[in-house]
Amino acid sequence: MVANPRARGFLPETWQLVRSVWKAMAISGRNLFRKPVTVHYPEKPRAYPDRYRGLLVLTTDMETGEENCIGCRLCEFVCPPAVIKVEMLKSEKRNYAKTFTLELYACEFCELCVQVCPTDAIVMTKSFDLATTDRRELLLDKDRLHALGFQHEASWATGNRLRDMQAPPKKVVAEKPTEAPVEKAGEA
Amino acid sequence: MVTVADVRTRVSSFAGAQVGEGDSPIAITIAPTDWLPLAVALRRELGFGFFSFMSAVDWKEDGLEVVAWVDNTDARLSVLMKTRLGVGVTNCASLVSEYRGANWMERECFDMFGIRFEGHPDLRRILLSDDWVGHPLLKSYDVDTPYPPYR
Amino acid sequence: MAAEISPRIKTELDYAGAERLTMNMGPQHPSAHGVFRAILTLEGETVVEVDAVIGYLHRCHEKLAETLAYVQYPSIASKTDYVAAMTSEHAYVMAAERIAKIDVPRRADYLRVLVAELQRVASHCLWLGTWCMDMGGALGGGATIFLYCIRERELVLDLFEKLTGARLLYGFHQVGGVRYDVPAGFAADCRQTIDLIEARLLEYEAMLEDNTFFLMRTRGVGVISRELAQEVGISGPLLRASGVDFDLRRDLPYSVYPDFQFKVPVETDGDCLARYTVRMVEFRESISIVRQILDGLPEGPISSRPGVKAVAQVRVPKGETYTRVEGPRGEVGCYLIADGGPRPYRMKWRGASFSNLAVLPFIIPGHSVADVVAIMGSVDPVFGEVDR
Amino acid sequence: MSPLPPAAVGTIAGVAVLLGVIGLVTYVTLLERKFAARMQSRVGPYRVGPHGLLQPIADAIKLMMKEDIVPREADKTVFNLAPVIFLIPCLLIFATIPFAPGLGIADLNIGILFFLAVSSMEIVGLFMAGWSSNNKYALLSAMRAVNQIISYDLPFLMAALIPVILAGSLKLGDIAAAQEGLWFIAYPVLGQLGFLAYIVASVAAENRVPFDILEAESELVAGFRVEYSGMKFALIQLGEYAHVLGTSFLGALLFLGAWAGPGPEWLGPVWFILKALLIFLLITWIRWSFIRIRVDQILQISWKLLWPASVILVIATAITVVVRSSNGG
Repeated sequence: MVANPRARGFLPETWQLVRSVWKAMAISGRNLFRKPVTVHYPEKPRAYPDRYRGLLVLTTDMETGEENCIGCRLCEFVCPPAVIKVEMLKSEKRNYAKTFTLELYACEFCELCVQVCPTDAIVMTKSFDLATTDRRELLLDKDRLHALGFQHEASWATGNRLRDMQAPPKKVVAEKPTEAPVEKAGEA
Repeated sequence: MVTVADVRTRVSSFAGAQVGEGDSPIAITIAPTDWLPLAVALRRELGFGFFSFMSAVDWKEDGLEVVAWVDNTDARLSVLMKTRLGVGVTNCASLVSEYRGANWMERECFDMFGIRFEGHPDLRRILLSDDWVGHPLLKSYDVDTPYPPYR
Repeated sequence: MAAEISPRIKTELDYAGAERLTMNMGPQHPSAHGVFRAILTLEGETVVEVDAVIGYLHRCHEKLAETLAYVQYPSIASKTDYVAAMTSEHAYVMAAERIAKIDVPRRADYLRVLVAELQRVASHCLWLGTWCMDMGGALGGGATIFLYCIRERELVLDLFEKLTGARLLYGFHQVGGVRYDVPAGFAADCRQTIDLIEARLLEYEAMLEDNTFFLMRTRGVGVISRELAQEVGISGPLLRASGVDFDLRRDLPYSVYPDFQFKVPVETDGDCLARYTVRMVEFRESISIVRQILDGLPEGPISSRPGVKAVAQVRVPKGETYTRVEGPRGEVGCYLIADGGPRPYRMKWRGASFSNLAVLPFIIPGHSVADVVAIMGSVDPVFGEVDR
Repeated sequence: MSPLPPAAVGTIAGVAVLLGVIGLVTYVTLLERKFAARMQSRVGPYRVGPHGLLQPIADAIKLMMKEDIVPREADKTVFNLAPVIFLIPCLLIFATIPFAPGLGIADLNIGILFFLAVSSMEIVGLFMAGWSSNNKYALLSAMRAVNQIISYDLPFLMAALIPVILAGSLKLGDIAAAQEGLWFIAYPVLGQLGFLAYIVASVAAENRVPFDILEAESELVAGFRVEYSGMKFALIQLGEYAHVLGTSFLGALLFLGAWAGPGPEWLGPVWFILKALLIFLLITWIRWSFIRIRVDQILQISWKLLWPASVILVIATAITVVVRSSNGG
């Protein structure tokens, strides 16, 4: 395909020069009339796919208004850069998380914590502008995570859905209808 | 074409060389003294010209082990050369005279394990800064070092 | 550095004459492809000696691998070669599966090959773009081709974003299979994207192929001989451009590669132009493999082990293995020694760019500064893989 | 005679042209960025002002406000003087270009000679900048600059001579007038070849891609300008663009019949500026379509290809003019 003949001699070489000059400029010329692909970001936001992995938030159960997190610290152990720190608060019916800190500046967005969480408490959202002027703001604590949960739209991937998708052959769980009746994750 | 049998017969001539039974890599464990002669035999006589990688393993009390992987791309054969340096021994023969690719690999082994390779043109740290103390990949090098990760 | 310079070049350089100028190329240099410092000793414009300084991006992945479990490490493995994250994870996960003799369902293997080949297309797009940018200048024709290639690469990253949710580092592979299944409508988007890229390839070639300026800059520049190539252990497109017909996907097949037909391009002159030719053919071969996969994607589960539930979920019995994967830059290998616990005992990562870069001090002397940049671009090193 | 003494007319006209040129140069940078952006399927400056129209003004103000760093080891006087010496010839070349039959600062009868002589003076300022900033990259780029611009000014001279021979006068006004009926580019064979040689030589003389080894970012970071910042950098940038604009004005005048064009008489200067911008866009189009070639290859092209070709071209035009005039009478 590229075994172009070694153009030797004055005339074939200049002819090759002229032809290649014309072809290259024709391409960039033709591109002149194509629609530009860049989008003016702040005004027109980009369309995020369903499974987008953005900012991490803690979800609250819609009906009871209670937080989902039971402080089981599974996410703390599975997190490769160990950015999550949880303290469990034991109480009679179920446990709660006394404190839940997430160092967002070291998080790698690998979504292992979401996959491990038994109660879909921690979920990733479709928000992607995480820039702050001060590093300390990126040390998210529990109520900040809950507040963010209400602000941003959660992405499709929650713990149970991810585990079902990866479920081994034995119990082939019928794929739940994708539009679950009530979004368990906090809805904006 | 070189076959696995040729490799086995040639290697059996080295004293104290054990050859593993599998042949996807032909695992050859050899004494440190025959490290360079084995490489020479493999490359010149048996045509193992492709030098894939060289590294080391720290077996805690049993001392260090140097590992190298060479390939014969025409016969699609691979050899995993291993040699136990013995407890507390940290020097080994260098393969740079045979495989020029070993130059950087050996510098990395020195950087990470502290193995001094005799015959290496300029053995200095390649990945870490020159004033780094210690060799990180040794099991004795504890994980939380004085340099706290900046958080 | 006792670098043997071929006799022809040696005679030219040995004149006492002008004193030598040592110049620093990097680590903050527009064409350094990341953090790499070349201390060039110049006589006039020609380079006499190169001392490469690497290690600026060293995070000690091999020590990390001894502290992270089999479940956690794949998403860290993708950070070694961050331009082709899928192939790095594939190597690590396959090593653990081979020792523990875990079988992987066919659909998972097909998905792994699908993402690996899409990753090769995206990585070659980035290679062509940055190489032309190096040779052409940020305020010139190079930038035009760079932006065309980035425009195509973004399409492939959008596919990965639909599949996994992330654009660059995915954590897609897990021991025993993969974590994400193909969403609805993915196959249609995928076909549309690769058809568009194939059409755009013709445009790149029209701008470069028998373009006299391009040929002037690449023909006969940075020649790597067959023996030097094998001796230093360079692999992938570089090795095939120097005349060695060795492709891991075909010669030491892993995963489901035997199911697909694809051509392995081999050139003999080993210069920048040969490397360009090999990679352009690989572009098309990867696209044809993706098409073959989309036609024959089997149904069924995507993992033979339950989803990640706890850290110590995967335990690999005692044993060691070395798995090799054909990444866009060459052979990515993972030499794993397991001791039965949830964490590997020792993991040696063989980055393709580490050996590809090791050949530079042998081929650069005798070239001019402009050629050093062209050779660096054609070697296409990624420094996450070099420094690990 | 106008009421004002001739000196006053000269200065006012000079200041007017100077401001006009600086205004045009700033907006030409915007035109180039928009044109290049469209070619690379992106949008180009969009934020500052409606559709990015205020971008050049923002750039100018930014450069003025930027801190002006002089490297400690640099040779201070030469370092500070270099941008000025680089800028003067680039603006001086507009003196002899008549924008309309009478409208021009000084339509010397050796107009084109003055233009070419002054335009090759910029190399002095450039070399001073490269040498005095005590930086290896700048030094290398200054060395390259000297031999590239000198080796391309000769073919540039030859290419500019062709219309001169056809028109039979050095005066720019006469050359433009001589093209009344037939633009020199439309001249059967010699016109097209002459225009081609002119464009290639001018692209190389202003070290634009594919001959821009002067400030080859990937090798020499920013070439001789690497140590400059703030207002000095703006002066060098202004000088470079003014030089490109000057050459495209000259090209429009020599080959495209300066102000000839349909429409009433006073539309002449508008046609002239449009043609100049057309040539400028052609140079930009070339700039964004090719990759750069090596220094020794550039010199090879100049001495082995362009220089002999342009000399043969000039001889051929001379012969045709003599033959035409002898039998044409």
